[in-house]
Amino acid sequence: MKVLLFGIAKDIVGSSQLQFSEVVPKTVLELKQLISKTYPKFGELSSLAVAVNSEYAKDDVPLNRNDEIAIIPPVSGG
Amino acid sequence: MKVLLFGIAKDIVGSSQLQFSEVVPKTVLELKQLISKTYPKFGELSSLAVAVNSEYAKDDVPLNRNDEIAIIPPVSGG
Amino acid sequence: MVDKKIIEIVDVIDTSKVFAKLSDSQSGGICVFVGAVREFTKNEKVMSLEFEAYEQMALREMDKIAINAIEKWQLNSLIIQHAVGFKKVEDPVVVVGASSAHRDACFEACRYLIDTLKETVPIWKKEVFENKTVWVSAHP
Amino acid sequence: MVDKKIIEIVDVIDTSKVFAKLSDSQSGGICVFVGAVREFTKNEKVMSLEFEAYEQMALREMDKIAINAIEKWQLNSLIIQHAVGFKKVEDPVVVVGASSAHRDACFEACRYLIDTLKETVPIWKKEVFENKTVWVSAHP
Repeated sequence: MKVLLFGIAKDIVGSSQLQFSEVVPKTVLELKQLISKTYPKFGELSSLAVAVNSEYAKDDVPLNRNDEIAIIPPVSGG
Repeated sequence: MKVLLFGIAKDIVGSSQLQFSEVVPKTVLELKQLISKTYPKFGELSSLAVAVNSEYAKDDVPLNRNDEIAIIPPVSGG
Repeated sequence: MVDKKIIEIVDVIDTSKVFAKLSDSQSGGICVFVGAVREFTKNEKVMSLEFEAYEQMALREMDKIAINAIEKWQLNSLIIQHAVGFKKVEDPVVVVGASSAHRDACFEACRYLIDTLKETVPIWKKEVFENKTVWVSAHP
Repeated sequence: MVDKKIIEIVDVIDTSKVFAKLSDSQSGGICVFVGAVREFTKNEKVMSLEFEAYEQMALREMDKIAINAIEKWQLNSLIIQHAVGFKKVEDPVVVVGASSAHRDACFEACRYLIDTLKETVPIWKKEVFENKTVWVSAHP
């Protein structure tokens, strides 16, 4: 499972995407928990959202291997 | 005494200025009364203001021969 | 504060330069309103509009509005331009705009500029329809 | 309704064309907001800003905002443009604008467009100072 990273998320991980092969999160919540455990700096952010197929996804949304999944740190456009 | 006319005031009088030589209004109020008497159509307007030296002038403002006096019908810029 | 102020009555408004004129290093926000000629007024087709200004007084009134707005909202740059003469459908007839550090100020100022201009600046608009002409707002 | 909609993520914003793009025969008012790079943030001198977008999703979110605004305010034309990449002081980074029959609608819509864009569109801004870089709003 591939997860796209942007902004400060990219800086925290040091890469523009994450690859999950062994432990694969099944929901948005599991993904958030997994990355926050692996990279504690995610816990310091003002907010953390996840997008599934280019839409903001709530914690209970299931993740599938073919979904386009992205970590959305606090946005700051404009 | 010369009075500048704009917009509908110009159309009512049929000229871009009025000249008072015999009966000369001494205040803004007198000017308003005089033109409304001579041209009753001024009485039909939504409002009628007078400017003296490019400033809106209240009814009690005195008029002098050398002032630049103008009739200001309802404005509609923008 | 940069305090750049443009107050003009012109024959033709050029909207392409407005943002360049209001841009400065201290402003994070620029808000501009353009008023233009609409094709229909109360379902009647407008052929053209004619604007007439008491120019000297109009510039003074525009300047008063500008000074008030710059002070109230701490604006960096400001523009008020009004066109005179015959204007056809889609032509811009008025431009008001302001730049400020943050966006609240320029939005509020821009709204104040156009609202107050319409109330106090001695400029008159005649609507030319197919069979008649009407001085706007002249009658109740 | 004319219903012309421009939604774009671009490398460089050209503010000179904005009013021409939003002009149409049904609109008496056009309101546009431009966000630009300010020289100072909390008294610190900004060298440049870097904008990054999750482009596909950002365009979708911008489109949602546009559709909501067009419906709510009966807009005729609408533009939302955001720049990406490095921007220097005074460069425009975002343009939102709307045209409508009367001015209330375009002012309110324009404000909604920029406020909502800043809340929901996945675009990120990094401030580059002389000695550090900061992802804006990332931390409480």
